[in-house]
Amino acid sequence: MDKRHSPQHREHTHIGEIEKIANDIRQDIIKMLVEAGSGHSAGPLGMADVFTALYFAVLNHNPQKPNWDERDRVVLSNGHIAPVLYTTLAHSGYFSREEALGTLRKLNSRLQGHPHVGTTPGVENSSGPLGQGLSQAVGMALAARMDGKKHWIYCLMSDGEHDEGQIWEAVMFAGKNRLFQITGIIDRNNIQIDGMTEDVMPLEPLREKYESFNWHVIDVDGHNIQEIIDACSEAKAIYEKPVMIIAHTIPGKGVGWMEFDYRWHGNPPGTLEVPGDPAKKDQAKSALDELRSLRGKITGEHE
Amino acid sequence: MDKRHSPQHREHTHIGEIEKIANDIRQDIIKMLVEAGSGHSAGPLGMADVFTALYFAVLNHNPQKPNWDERDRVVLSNGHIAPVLYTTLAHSGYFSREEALGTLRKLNSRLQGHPHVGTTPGVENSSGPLGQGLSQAVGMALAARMDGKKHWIYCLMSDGEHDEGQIWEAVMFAGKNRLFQITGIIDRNNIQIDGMTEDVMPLEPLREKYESFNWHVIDVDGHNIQEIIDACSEAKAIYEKPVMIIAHTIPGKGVGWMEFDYRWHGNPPGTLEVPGDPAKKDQAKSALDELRSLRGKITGEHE
Amino acid sequence: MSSVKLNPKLFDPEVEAIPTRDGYGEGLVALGEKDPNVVVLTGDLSASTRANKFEEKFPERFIEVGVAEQNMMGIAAGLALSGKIPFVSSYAVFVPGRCWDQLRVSVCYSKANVKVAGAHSGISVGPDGATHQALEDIASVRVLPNIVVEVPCDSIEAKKTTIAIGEHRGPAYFRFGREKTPVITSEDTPFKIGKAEVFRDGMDVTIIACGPLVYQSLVAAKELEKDGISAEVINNHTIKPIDKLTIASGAKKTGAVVTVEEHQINGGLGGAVAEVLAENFPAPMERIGMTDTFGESGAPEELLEKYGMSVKKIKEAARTVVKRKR
Amino acid sequence: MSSVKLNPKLFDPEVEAIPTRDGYGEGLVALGEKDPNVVVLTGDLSASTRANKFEEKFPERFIEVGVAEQNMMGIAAGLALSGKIPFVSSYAVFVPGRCWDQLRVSVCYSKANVKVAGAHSGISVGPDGATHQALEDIASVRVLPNIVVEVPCDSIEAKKTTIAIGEHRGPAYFRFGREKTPVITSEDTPFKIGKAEVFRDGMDVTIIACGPLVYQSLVAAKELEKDGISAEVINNHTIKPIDKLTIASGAKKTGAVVTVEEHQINGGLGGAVAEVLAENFPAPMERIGMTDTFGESGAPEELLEKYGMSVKKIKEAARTVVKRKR
Ligand SMILES: Cc1ncc(C[n+]2csc(CCOP(=O)(O)OP(=O)(O)O)c2C)c(N)n1
Ligand SMILES: Cc1ncc(C[n+]2csc(CCOP(=O)(O)OP(=O)(O)O)c2C)c(N)n1
Ligand SMILES: [Mg+2]
Ligand SMILES: [Mg+2]
Repeated sequence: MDKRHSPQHREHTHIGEIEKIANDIRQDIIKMLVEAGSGHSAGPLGMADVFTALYFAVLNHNPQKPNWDERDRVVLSNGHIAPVLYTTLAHSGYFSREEALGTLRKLNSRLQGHPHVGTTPGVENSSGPLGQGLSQAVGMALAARMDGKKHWIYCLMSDGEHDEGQIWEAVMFAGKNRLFQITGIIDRNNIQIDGMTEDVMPLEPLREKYESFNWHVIDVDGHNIQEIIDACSEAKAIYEKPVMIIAHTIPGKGVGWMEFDYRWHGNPPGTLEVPGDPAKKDQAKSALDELRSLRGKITGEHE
Repeated sequence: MDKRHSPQHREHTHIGEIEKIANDIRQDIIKMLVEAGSGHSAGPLGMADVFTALYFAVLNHNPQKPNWDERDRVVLSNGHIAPVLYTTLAHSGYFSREEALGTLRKLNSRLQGHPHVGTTPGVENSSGPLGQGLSQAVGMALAARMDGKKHWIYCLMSDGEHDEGQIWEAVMFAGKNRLFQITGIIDRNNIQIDGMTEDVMPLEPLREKYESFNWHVIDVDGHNIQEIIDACSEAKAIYEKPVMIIAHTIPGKGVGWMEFDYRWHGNPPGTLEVPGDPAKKDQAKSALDELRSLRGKITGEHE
Repeated sequence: MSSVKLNPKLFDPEVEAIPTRDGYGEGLVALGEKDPNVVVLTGDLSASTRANKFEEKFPERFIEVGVAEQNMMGIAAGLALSGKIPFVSSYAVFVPGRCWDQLRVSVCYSKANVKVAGAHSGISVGPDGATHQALEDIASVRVLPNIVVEVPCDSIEAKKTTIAIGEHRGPAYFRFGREKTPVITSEDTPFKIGKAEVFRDGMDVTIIACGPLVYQSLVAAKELEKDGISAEVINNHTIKPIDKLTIASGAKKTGAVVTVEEHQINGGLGGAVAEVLAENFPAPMERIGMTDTFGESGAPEELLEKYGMSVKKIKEAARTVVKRKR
Repeated sequence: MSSVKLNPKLFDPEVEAIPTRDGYGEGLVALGEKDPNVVVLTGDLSASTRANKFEEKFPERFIEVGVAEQNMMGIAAGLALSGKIPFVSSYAVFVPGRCWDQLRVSVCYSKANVKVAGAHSGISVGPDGATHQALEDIASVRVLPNIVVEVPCDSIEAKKTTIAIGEHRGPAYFRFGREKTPVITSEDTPFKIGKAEVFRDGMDVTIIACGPLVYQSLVAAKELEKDGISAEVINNHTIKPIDKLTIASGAKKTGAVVTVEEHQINGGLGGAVAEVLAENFPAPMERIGMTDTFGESGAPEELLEKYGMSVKKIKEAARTVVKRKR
């Protein structure tokens, strides 16, 4: 196993280091989207901290052996945030940053618009059509249980996809079967395509919903790396139930004029004129400038 | 409007009378199933009291005008309990008892194995494939709201079908939109095909689930006619939320050896040898004898 | 060319291009103005399906269902059973893909007057990739009884289709494209559900197409002329009920058929035409469409090229099938 | 008859009748004994799909999902991605009907090694009525890439199919009947995925059938002999990948084809054969199956009669198509 990625090693990783990686990942997300000319901005930027925490502090994985049997699995259910997955995989060493920044959504690329298992190293499932991830995580957890394997299955989901009934079917099943090897993480960013979730299809009280389906629920600040890591650790100690981490995030996080604006759900910088935001042609530069200046301010104060 | 069926009239109906009708309906269910040679026993017998209460004390309907615009709607989601719907419709006057007892599940019949809207007077929706009823009730409630109509939509569902995600999609939507004209009734009989619900796929805590989806919940004894009627009245007074009545019922109610036994979910008397139960050939007679003797005991003590 | 009036600028390099989904939005507004019973539903895809055009004008008749296609189809059935004329608006991979049994039972079996609009059909959806490219919807819907299936070829026909489907009583499914595609028809081009139109006369081969690829088919036919092949082009916008008469007459006249669709060659337009031919006038036929693989990310034009739905491939198929004639 | 060894008592009035679903149960047990990775799932339909045979022997590899077909298909995908060989057991109206997009994306697109068993297919489901009679599943599944589609004709072939599908790597769908139907084949009858078998030789017409109606087709062929018509009968159990060679050879030899299936005539076996003929050897063809309506309640025999899937109708179709030969 690659030392850099062992959980033992990670305990010593400076939280500030991880925050810097998350910032780099955000910059790469902007770059890859601009190069692709289409794709989703808000979700990927909002989930950069969670992904970085997972791949650089939580997961037991080996980018050199993406099919290693004992690896922890990351099932991405809301496939449209693929850019953050791809960028994080590249930063972890699954493939090159050049491939990530240069080939997204292009013909004959390994980086499909939505993730495709089998095509991209590190991708565990195909997604895009919402609501299909948790069921697959359940299948993986059942297989692990049957085989007496101890790895963890992280299922990443969006809030909007909780409108889908399939999710509640899987939630009910996992609750019944006490599939403790599943740790779910919801990107609770409060937006979906047609507006704010609580306008389009309210999910609150979300915690109570999960609790009434017999899950353990942990709320975290989705931009606090330490909290994310701690919640994942706590989840490992909960044996009697599956755990859902509700990660409260800011869509578009890091790019002020994108934050909390559902119009940036499905457009890359440079493609959408929004009153108050920079002009189209300046958006990419403005986003990168802002992220770079944020990076300068990361000091590691969480230590 | 037919006097016998007006709500005004019903207030004066002797509860004992309704109980007697429910008992007659149970007997007819047995007869029609025996004649059909296939079909579901446990669910229909268990829901006979709820159906009788609805059609003889709750609904604003007119069997002579099944398409009357202002009628209350009964959407049956768990279509496999069609026998109790058909028998109750016949007893209400939508079609003859002869048709009900003689044609179920036969070629060219109006009484299909599972309900078909358009074919049978009084049937409001097609069902059989579980989980599709509440969405249709929602559509009907939206139409009523748009048109400023005041009728009520009763959606009858089984407990087993709550495994289906579509139900939770509809529950979420109705909760969001405060569709107070919907009153749901769940046949909480604790069985499904492969066993007891809490073994196959536990639903508890069911009340908390509905509450976390922003519904108002009322628990009733599904064999207490007065309680059922009262819960439907209470539901009419709740304007801020849709209401779900959880009717706790005994599957196979009225036929001792069928009660609480999931093996009687999908078989009519005379088709299944069960240790301890009467022999196949005696089952129909034994069921009818027991129901007849119960009928003799109905005195109207609830008044 | 045939007697049918098409866009006079059809073969201009500068021919106007409009996504067919735009015609859907316009058709909805036109219907909404005429009939107060028309209501529109979406599953968190208001703008990209163009349902938002209706939403803007008739907010009180617009229903946001969230990302819940099964529920959306069921709600539509309940609305229809109450006298409304609901239009379900989502992507063609999700409606019918995510609610096929609801379409079957709550809508088709009940003969509920529900209209289902599948946007983003075909491989030309492009960079979103395979999951979002609907290439199976024609087959999975046309097998259902009681439903009409339409595939408009351009934005003008899409608007006509929307209006005609709103006026037709009974379940209907129609699909749209995401990309800007050439305007092929004009306001005067005849349109009737169930009636295929000969867009170009020809004697040697009959090209039967649906959707925006009617354009590529017409271009191919024009170019084939130079090779001495006279190709008839039929715009077969109604997949169900299929226009046996027009298809069989074409086959009888030319004795060779090519089908063209942005869909799997199995079970879709190609399948429907093969069935008509086998039962009425057996003739050699070649199918242009997806050859039983999923799509991938890429630019629409690149994908049409790579997966064999280009003018070049249509011409090749025409030449092949002409050679197969006895 | 052909050289293929069938049940010697095939035409006895007392021919043994066993539901094809029984073969599924037996096949599962046989597979379970051989391969510890085989797991079986059901959606609250353990006994009637015969999944219970496996459940009894291997309870620790049996998964009860409840009435939640979407989740069941997704769980199966997750199991397969972890090296298991999951068999999804439900009714053919629900799998694929209730989880088509999950089958498409989580299974077919991912090439997850999932096996889907649809019980209670066809109109012979009987008294339960239209909602429970799967008549569209062949069409809706065969349009998907990466999946095998099988329709076994009797319980013995059903068992062979189950085992072969378990050994095949990749997604597969197969359907069973509810009723007891005649045992047509024997243990010695050849069976291979992708290979249609000539069950009876003939020179005038080729009857291509799948599922239990292969029996009616053989009876019809026998009776047609008396009328001086020599009918070939092909058991086309694999709908996908379809055996073009055997079908085209049949058509070449006899010049006339009848397809027979307990399914809509649109898009299913009839559609697949029409496509093969059009591209390889155009020939007149008639289709026996549901003619674009829903079923209804009734006894299986009555329904096959009423909806035109009887020996009599197969004979009529054979006579008609023979007359259509040029
Ligand atoms: C089954 C399905 N229906 C519709 C869509 C279209 N869609 C893509 S993303 C999305 C928004 C869902 O909200 P969320 O995932 O919370 O979006 P985000 O927070 O990332 O903006 C929708 C409706 C889909 N991908 N899958
Ligand atoms: C979508 C769907 N999946 C499976 C079935 C098969 N089925 C019919 S009844 C039933 C049992 C469901 O439990 P419940 O409705 O509570 O049964 P009851 O209490 O009446 O015995 C099942 C699984 C179905 N009808 N629909
Ligand atoms: Mg969101
Ligand atoms: Mg029950």
